[in-house]
Amino acid sequence: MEFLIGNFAELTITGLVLGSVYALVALGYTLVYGVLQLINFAHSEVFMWGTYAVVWVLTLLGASGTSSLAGAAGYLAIALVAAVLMSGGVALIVERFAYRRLVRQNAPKYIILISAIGASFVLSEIMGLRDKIAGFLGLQGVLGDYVNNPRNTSTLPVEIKPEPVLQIGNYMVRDTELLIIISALIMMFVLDQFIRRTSFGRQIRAVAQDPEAASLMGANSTNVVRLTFLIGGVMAGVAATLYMIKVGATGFNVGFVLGVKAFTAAVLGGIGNLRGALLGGLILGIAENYASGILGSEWRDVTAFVLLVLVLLVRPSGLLGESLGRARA
Amino acid sequence: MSESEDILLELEAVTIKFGGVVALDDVSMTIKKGEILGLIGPNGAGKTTCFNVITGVYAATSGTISLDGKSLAKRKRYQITKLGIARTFQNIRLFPSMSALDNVLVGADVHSKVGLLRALFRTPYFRRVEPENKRRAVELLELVGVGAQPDEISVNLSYGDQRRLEIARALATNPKLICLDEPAAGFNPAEKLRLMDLIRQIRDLGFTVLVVEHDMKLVMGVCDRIVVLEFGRKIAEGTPSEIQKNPAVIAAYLGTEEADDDAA
Amino acid sequence: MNNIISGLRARLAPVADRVGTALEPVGRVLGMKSVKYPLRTVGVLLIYALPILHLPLINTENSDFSGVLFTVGTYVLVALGLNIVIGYAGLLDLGYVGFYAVGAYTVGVVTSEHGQWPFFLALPLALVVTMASGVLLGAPTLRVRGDYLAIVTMGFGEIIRIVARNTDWLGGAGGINSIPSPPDIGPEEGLFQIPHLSWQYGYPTIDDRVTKVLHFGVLDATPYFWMILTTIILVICADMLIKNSRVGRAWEATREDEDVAELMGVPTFKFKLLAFAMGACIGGLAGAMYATRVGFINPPSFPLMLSLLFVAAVVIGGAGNRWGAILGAVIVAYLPERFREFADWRLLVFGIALIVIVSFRTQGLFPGRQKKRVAQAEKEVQKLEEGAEIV
Amino acid sequence: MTLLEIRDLNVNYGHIEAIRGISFSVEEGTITTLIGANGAGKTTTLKTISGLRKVHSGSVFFDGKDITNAKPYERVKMGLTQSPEGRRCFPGMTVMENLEMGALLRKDRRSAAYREDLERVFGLFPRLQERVKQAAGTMSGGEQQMLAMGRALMARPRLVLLDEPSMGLAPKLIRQIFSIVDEIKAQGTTVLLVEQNANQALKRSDVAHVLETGKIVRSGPGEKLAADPAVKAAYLGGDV
Repeated sequence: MEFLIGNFAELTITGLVLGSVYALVALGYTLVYGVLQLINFAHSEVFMWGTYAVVWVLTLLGASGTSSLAGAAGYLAIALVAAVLMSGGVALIVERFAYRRLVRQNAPKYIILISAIGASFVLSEIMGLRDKIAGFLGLQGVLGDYVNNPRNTSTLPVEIKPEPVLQIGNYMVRDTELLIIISALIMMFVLDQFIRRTSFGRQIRAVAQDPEAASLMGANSTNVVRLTFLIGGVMAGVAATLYMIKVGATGFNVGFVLGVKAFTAAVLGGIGNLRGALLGGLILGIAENYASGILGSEWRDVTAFVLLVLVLLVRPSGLLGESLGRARA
Repeated sequence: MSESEDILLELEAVTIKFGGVVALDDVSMTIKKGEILGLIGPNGAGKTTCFNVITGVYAATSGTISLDGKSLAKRKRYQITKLGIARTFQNIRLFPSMSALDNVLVGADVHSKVGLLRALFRTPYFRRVEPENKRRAVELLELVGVGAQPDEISVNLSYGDQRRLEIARALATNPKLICLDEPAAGFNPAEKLRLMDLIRQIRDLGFTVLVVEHDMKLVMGVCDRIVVLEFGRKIAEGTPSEIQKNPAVIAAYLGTEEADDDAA
Repeated sequence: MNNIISGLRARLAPVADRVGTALEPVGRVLGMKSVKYPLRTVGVLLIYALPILHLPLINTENSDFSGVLFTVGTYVLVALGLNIVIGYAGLLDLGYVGFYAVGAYTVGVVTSEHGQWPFFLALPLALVVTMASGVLLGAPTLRVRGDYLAIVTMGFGEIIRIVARNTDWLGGAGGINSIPSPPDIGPEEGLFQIPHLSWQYGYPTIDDRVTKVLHFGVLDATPYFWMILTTIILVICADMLIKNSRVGRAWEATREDEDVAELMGVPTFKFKLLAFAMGACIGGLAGAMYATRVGFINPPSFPLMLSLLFVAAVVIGGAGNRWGAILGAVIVAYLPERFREFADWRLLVFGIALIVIVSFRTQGLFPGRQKKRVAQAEKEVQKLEEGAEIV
Repeated sequence: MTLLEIRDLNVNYGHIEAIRGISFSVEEGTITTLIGANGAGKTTTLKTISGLRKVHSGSVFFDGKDITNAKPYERVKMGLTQSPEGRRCFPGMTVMENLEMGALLRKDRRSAAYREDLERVFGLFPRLQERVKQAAGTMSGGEQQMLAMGRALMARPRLVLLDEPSMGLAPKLIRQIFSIVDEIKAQGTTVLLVEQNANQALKRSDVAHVLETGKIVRSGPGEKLAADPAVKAAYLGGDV
């Protein structure tokens, strides 16, 4: 408890940083859920692939050593593009192979969930077996560093050194932390405007609210679903870049825990609601930090689940309710 | 025998609001024991809402509903069924992958106390109740005319058989009141005639029947009394011949001439 | 052993006859016709004999075959329990490993960590504790929507694991070791001994290996396999008795259309809770047996992955059909052991298999006859209604 | 000129034959009405025409082209829109957004023609103009009905399908809705109407068909059917 009070500012800020990443990943869950009422279990792997895109691009560009955030800005911008492309692409692949057929057939939800779980295994195992797969394809020599030790942690070739820029309470906020929080907020704002103002956004909302009526208006629901996965993937790509700036390392199995937390964040805020995802992510990030401050860090991972159960029991529709999709009792 | 002893179900000043919309507005009506009551009105008049509030799907915003003098308020839906109200559905809602017989058995199980242990140890109670329920279920299937294929899963039955199976399932709960929600929807004239016979037969077996239906021939032909709803309100009540002459009903169904003149 | 079988038969036959006459159609689906009894007995005997026959092709070369059979047995038991939850009652539980862990830990705590209870006394306690944990988890969460339930239960599985890791009373991260084997029954050298076979150039010869009956040693897993196989048979009997009763119908009705079931007088919440508790209890049973067999449990023994494997076993086998669930479990547990040389690729292949299986056989590999008919009907409906492209 | 032609249409729901061999056509510039009891197949017919249901056999022609297997959005593009039963407005969207959804496939969102259509809808339904920023879900049933119809007109359709526009509305509103239907026809849009309110609907239809268990049992000019004792009987159950 004393620890919590003594480090309140720090726990809050770092909680917000983590929460920003949760929020961006949560968007993917919320969007797909809003449109299809399905939990995209494979979304966490979409994020994981994004983190690898960041590592690979920086390796490819030959980045190395230690750098300040500003010094690495160019590299990071390219990495961001790569991560967005990678995550977006993987999300589209998931939609195509794990979802489309089953959604068309109107398969039971749990069947589609199983398919998504399968996709999640496939994506993480391909990453975890990439040396063997490369060997199988005879590309081991060419890809070399990119595929070695796939089951170990892969670190960013360039170490980004955070610099303190701003004092809040007794904590010096670092520039990386500020960047992450601000980027997440900007992305949220852009997405929110996109969904609200553009014709594509309107279509997504229309399909979420009433798919049959939407198709009477001429909405092509296959395209809408594809677009929804793509946007979720893009957001996961941004999240992956920010995550790598903060954490600097990734592994083939980082997706799972982060995915569960991001999903929790989405439910917490009200799944199907974009602003809810942001709110839920930030709350979860902070709550985890406080809980580990009070109870010890070994209890950190329980926080998400306990919070999830409590929220579902007290307020099943989440904090902000469901607004992208239909309101349900 | 006093009037009140004849009354099976009583709605008193029932109002239902959804959000700001009033779906039922101060509706009072009674159903007498052993009668066939028709509930009619244009689409959107509140028939289905009325039906749902009687069967416990919705709770009334205000007003009371009582069956045999017992209030239905605050009872769970399965308790209302146990109390003696059963229903069918406008869009057939059978348990699709269960056999016809099992569908009816689910209804018959209402009054059975078989739980885990009785099932596990096949107690004398179990051995008495389960075959008895099954026997009744088979009888009911025969009554409604689906007796020929008790093992067929219900989605594979023909449309008419599915509708009739729903009636058997509802009857299996041994209700005091059976509510039929548009039982003739999608039926051809011959099937309608058979359905009218069936409804009368059900009444003759001692059940009280509430029918919501659009087909006027059926309603006028089979009902003892009719209640007409329009726009959430009760606008008429009486015997079929009274209803047919009632100007308010004619207006609701065919639109008044003067109304047209207004518009023109 | 013959006694057990014939005893079981004696017990089952009148029940089966009654079920058969009372619910003849259902009996037919189960294939419980009396003519099939001799065949079935032979089949069951064969399964009992598997660990001593060491049949070529089936035998696992790189790992102890009876140990593998025991593992397969635990999966089958778990699948039977989970089939009640997912298949009968339609509740997607992604945290089933939690109950498995509760069963194992209960046995660990009372037989080793904090007591010296004999296993057969610890077992009923484990059942009670897991059943209670099922009710405890189910009571608040069964009211949430179906897909949320999946995530909440998944959370439960993780909470159990993390709590075990962080609680010293439960052995903390180190876990609980020296969990005793079940006490031997009969004399030191076993009630009697059964020799094993080995196969040379396709001919069976009697081996010098022997299995002591009802003697639970560390090396020979065969008695454990017999224990779990007997349990499985008992659970299957119970499953049949319950399924063909009001309880089974109530579960099915709830799964098919919860609102209508409620309107037909089924107290759906009560029955869902019952399914949850029963499933938990069987999962706990499997966990307890696992604990006494391996003698050592720790939090990483119960990863979330195991939950997903369990669910996959039930779903790819064909949820709702107990034989399908059993076959699914056998596939999921046995194939990786049989083809150890591909162990690295296991999860990848498994993931691909999941996608392919559910995409092309939404009913699982071995759906029940009823389900097959439903699938057929659905397919026709699909064909007629397709083209609308409604999401 | 024949705008829509249905030839020997059969539609099944699983084992249920919802439509059994229906044929009829809709002439350009007219109001055609389908009446019949619930379950007779009216809504299914409309859904089949707009592509939400697949046909079992038979064909649908629009403007001379076979659209039997066309996707719903392809039909919208050709000028065939629907105001569905139960209104089905997007509850979380504003009135303006709902109208914009109606014009989803139009590329001329900034043109004068688009503004003209918007003006036309607001002219028909002045109430909508007052509430452009209100969320559709919070409006009354009558307003939602107007929105659903206005939305269907925003695609500038050649044929608009109206499914039970008077359902659940007060008599005064019903009259208003029907006079708007006249207005829509007068402005040159062909109307295919499904109604329970038989008298009002028949009065203004050039051609009407009576459906019973998936078949057309009577056809003729609206006025004539309205006077037909059998039709009257079907709605009040007198002796036939």
